[in-house]
Amino acid sequence: MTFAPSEDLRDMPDDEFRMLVRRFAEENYPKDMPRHSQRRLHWREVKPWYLALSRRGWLCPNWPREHGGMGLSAAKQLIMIEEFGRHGCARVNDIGIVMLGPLLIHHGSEQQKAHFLPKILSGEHIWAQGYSEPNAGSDLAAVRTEAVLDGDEWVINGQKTWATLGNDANWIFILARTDKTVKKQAGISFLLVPMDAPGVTVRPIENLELFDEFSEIFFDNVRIPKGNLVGEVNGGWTIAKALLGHERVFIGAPRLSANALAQLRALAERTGVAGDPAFEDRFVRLKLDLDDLAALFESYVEKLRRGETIGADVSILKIFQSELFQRISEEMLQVAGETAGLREPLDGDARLHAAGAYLMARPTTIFGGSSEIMRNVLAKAVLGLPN
Amino acid sequence: MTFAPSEDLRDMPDDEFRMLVRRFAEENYPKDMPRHSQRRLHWREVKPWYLALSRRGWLCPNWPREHGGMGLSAAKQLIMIEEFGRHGCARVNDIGIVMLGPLLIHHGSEQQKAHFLPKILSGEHIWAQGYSEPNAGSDLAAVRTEAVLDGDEWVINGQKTWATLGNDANWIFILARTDKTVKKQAGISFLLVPMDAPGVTVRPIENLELFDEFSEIFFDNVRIPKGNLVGEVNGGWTIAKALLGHERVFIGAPRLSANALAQLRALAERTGVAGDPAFEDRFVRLKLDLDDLAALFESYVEKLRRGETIGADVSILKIFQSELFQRISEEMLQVAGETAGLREPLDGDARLHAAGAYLMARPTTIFGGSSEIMRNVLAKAVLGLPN
Amino acid sequence: MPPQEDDAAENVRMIRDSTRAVVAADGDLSRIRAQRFQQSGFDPAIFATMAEMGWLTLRLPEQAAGLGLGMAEYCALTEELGAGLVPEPLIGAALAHRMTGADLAEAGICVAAWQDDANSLGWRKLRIDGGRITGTKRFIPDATGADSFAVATAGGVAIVAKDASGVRLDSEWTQDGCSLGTLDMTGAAPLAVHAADAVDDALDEATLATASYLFGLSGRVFAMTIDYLKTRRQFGQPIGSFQALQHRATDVKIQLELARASIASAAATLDAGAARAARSAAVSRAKCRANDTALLVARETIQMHGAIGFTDEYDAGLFVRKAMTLCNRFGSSAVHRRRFAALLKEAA
Amino acid sequence: MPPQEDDAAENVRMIRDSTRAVVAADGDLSRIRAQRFQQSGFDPAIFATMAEMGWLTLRLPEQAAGLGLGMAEYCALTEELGAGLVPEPLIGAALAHRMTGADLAEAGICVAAWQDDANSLGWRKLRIDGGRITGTKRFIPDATGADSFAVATAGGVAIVAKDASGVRLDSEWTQDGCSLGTLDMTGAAPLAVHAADAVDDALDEATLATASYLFGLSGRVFAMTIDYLKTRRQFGQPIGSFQALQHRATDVKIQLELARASIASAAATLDAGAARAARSAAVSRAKCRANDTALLVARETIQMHGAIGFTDEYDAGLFVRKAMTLCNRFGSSAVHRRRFAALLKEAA
Repeated sequence: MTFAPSEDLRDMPDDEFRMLVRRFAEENYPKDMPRHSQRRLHWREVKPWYLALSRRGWLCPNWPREHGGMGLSAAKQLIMIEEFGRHGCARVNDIGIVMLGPLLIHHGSEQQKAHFLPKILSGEHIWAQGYSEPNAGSDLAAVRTEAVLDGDEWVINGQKTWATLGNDANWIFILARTDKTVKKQAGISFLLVPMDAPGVTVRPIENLELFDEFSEIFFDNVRIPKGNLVGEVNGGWTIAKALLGHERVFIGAPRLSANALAQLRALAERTGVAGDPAFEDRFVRLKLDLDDLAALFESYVEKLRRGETIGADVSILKIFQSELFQRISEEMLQVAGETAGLREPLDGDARLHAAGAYLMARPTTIFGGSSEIMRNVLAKAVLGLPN
Repeated sequence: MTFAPSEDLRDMPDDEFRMLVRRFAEENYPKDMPRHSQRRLHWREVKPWYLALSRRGWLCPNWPREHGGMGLSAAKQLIMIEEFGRHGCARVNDIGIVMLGPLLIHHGSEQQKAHFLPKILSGEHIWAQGYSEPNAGSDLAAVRTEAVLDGDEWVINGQKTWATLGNDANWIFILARTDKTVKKQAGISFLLVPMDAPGVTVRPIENLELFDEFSEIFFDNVRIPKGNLVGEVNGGWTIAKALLGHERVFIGAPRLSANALAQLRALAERTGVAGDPAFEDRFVRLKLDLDDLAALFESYVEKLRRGETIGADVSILKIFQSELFQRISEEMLQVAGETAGLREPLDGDARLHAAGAYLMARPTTIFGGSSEIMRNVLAKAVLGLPN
Repeated sequence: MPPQEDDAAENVRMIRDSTRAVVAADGDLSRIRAQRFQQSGFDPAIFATMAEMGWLTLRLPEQAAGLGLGMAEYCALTEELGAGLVPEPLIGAALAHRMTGADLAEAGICVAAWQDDANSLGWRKLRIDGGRITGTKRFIPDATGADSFAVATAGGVAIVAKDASGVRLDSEWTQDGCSLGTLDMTGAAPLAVHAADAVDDALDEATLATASYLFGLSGRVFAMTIDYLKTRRQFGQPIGSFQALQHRATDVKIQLELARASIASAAATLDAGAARAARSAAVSRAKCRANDTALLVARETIQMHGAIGFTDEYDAGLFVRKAMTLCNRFGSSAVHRRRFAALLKEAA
Repeated sequence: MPPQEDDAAENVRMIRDSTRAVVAADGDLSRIRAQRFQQSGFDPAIFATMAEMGWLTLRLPEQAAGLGLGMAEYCALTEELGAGLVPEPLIGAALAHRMTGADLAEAGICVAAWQDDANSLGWRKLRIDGGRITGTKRFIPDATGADSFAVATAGGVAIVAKDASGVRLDSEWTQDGCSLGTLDMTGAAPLAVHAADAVDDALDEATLATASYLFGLSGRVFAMTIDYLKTRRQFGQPIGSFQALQHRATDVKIQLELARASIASAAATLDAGAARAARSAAVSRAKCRANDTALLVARETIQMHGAIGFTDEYDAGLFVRKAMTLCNRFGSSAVHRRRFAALLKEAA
């Protein structure tokens, strides 16, 4: 497997870049892969697109060029997201790209960078995230999975859950407790675990879309080399918490809601509800919400363009986007009438799938920081309300 | 001043009773008094109606007959409320009738009953309620007004606030701290204070309706006889907290919302918004809410009729009624268009007064137990959620 | 308490007790889970038990071999079935009997096929020409498991056997693991034809029974959610101690109590024999409340459970999927608000 | 950063600073309170200061003796005035100038009289016949304090003196202590008549400026509420530590940030000279958000303050009353949703 370093596109004008990306998607997105899929695809399905991106050197727009990324500005990264979304390209298994890569680049040893980054770029390593546990959901620092140093090896015991596409991954990074005597945030380390190590078991979990999106991962006396620790011993919490600013912007992008609103319109036309004045008034409200969300989103992107730092208030985007997406999907259920509960899309048209949209919208307010946790944070960090 | 004991109406069929009440209102409600007034009336304005009720012996439908009341069932009391509301009769200064009378009947000494009850019936004593203080709002047990026994007298120092129509009253009952060494609920006593006692000062407070509905009342070394204590020393909290079940039902009666919805309809007709399908859809939603509230209210009245006890869940009525009233009044602001902010009713017609309704609806979610406090109580007492 | 009230309350208690025959008392849902997406989506043996208990004809008068029960009893029954997510097509079968007023035992499992279009309560499009029917009925719940259909037409309610000539049935799975059928008839000859006089009343009753089923499932899954709030710990305390969740749980409770009152008052309105417009208005009102409450409960159930609420293996999801499937059956809230508004206007 | 952007940001900063001339820096509202329900409801001396600063003609080009400022600057100005609840009729007077494109100094205090009916943005009903006007203009803010009116008619914008023959002005108090006038004209002779070409644009701009005024007052009273939540104690802790209030305060904050972005993007759309439909759609969108946000803030302000929030002597109420008065000025949310929907359809 080889991959090409990307041409340097950092100085290309945005409009030109957009056209380039659009053409690339049209020409290189595999013709036999699903477009506009409502569910995530598995590695076996999405691999050809991953490799096409890899060959062009476009897999990691967010990484610096010296590590094999494109080194793009947030604005250009957004253009790629938009254009791939426009073409309906499937999302690849991107945890290594979005989460682990940047983390290793900041906190990994030279050896770790040299070993792991190229294998992400080539598709040899597909990563899962091992943060959540059955009793550490919103309270992430409550991890119980334990790692004990035994000679030159860490011995890991415990359980992780909600690993997205965990059954596709061959590596997982985890937070593990390495000191039980200090306060909970201070005794956590960040470890890299090959999933073919003896003692690792994966159990896929079906979600409400009847899709095995998540997995539970069990660790039973799993031994890994001492060198698979990233950063300092007991320094894992700080590493894991540092999210890059622009990722916190992108997670609030209006794309999901915009797609859903287009689907709502299509569904209303299909079921004859379009034109009903009460529906149209509700539709306009949703459209106004979407446009104002887009305006707010643009104001953050503008800040990124100007190189300003993004504050905690950025989570407003994610809260509002995810809840708007849900409201639109709930209106879709209404509009669908008797067809609301159908398991498959109407007329086989993926846009006409009220139940699918309804279910797909549910986890957006739960994962990546639940709306409740985000409101807690906003209340304290932005409004300065007391504990 | 004399007053007649009422004829015994307890066994009269409800329909017949309703007609009797209706005729009484039509014939006896003073012709020169305002009907359907949005604001409370002062004693000087409402006195003729108070006395008319008193003369007929109909002032205190909730009191037992032996104390000069009508001894009516909750159902019949509701009929009186409904019929007086239908005619637009003003609400009288009723704190003595609704609050103090029943409290004295349960907890007062024979002497207190004999002295105070007749004076309420005759209109000689107009009562104010002295519970709230500037730092004891929702947290009512945090009272700081102090009463110290000095010989045969209580000496009172402190401040009460939000006394409804306090500037009309010549007596006030208060909660005062009589023991600072115990936990806050356990050191409170219930006292009766004449407002013409030296050291009592009343300061009216204008509300947002620009009406002096509330008063602050200051106590500066006010001396009252020892016998003005109701119940036990330090037993005031229990007395004050015991609200009669059926009053907790009545406070959630759909009347305010029903009136407001009729006003919304009239206003929509007047401003030409009626018939707009988006408005009509919102109107139907409000109407459905009102009808379901009425159904729920009826189910509680039915329980009262059957003599069942009413649980903590009854506060659902008050929460939903007050919030529905507010939603209706907010729709009135919308419908009023450019006239929304007018200080006086449109065309001099009290029904066409969006701003008036909007303001009038505000305190309903604050006084008598705020919606927040009531939700706390429901969560714990009814849903059993933990502290 | 007048004696009739006593009787009604006693009947309601008895019918609730009787559902123990088909609803696991301990709330176990393993049968329900296993049944999903299998064959017809329901168990004919359990349906047969329901038939034996007389539930299919519970709304027919005793002289017509029915149980002669009121809507209060029928709603109590479906509330219990909803709490247990019982998938067998009781409402569809009882509707078939109520529309025809007949004992349909010879037609096997017979369910109603009344609906002409989505987002409409209309049922009068088809006609019977020369004793034969041509046309389509849509959105027939559990059609694959039925032997025959009570087809509502402008010319009467026709009993059409599934295996009759000129009959074609298509079916799609619904989110709850049951199915919706489309019945195409081309010159199909009915087994029998009954007068259509009772169809409107029967549809109102089925609508209200469905509202009560939704209320039953909403109440049950809300109770599960409250239990979860009491036991699940985060940040060192049960999540049910967080005030924001307490207030939202209270908002759900308020809607549930409104739904309970709305359904009970609609049942009472029907049982009191009020005028047609008043009956339909009460039914529309109750269906709106039950729909909206079920969807509110569904949303909060998933959100309050967090990640586990979005897994299929956790039982709460079964309720969510049933709510999604039933919320628009016999009319969405939009459809019923429209009907309620029209009746309101008529009355004014 | 391109130099134009720099200039705009600098202009915005300067205009915000300049409002210190009429807005107390410490948030003191005693003048505002004292002004209410007095004479015209505003202070002519302060209005004169505003005129001297050139604000009345800030939207006119420099060659027409205006300041030539963009909507970004105008919105920054009204946002500050809103935060200070400044009652002087800047928007009405600036609208008069913008509609006519003229220096109206000789007409004294001249405010726009454009509106024909409630719940409509229509302004073309009146005509000028033989140089005279007969008819009525309604809902004219602060009319009692004006010397003349810029009357929008199908035949041009006429400057009509209040004391001219055939002119009659009636006025009513509004909740904020200002007034709304009704102007009846019977063969009134205007002082001058200007072309009406700019009226539609001018109205969009005044609408957006009003949205920004509402946003300014919403932000200010929300800050007061947050302060109150931090200091007011109940049950032994600051009420702002209660999670239910924290989450609701966050919901208000979300709407405020949406309003900020909506208004800024509408101002940018106007300043960029986008097509008419895009401009009007952006303005309608911003006005809807500002209206709804102001009313949300008003509701939560009173509720979170509790009893004291319902007293007139506490300053929060001044903001609530202003929100009630302005939320439908230049169109309620319902009016603007309708316009937005129509423009959306046009664009499709």
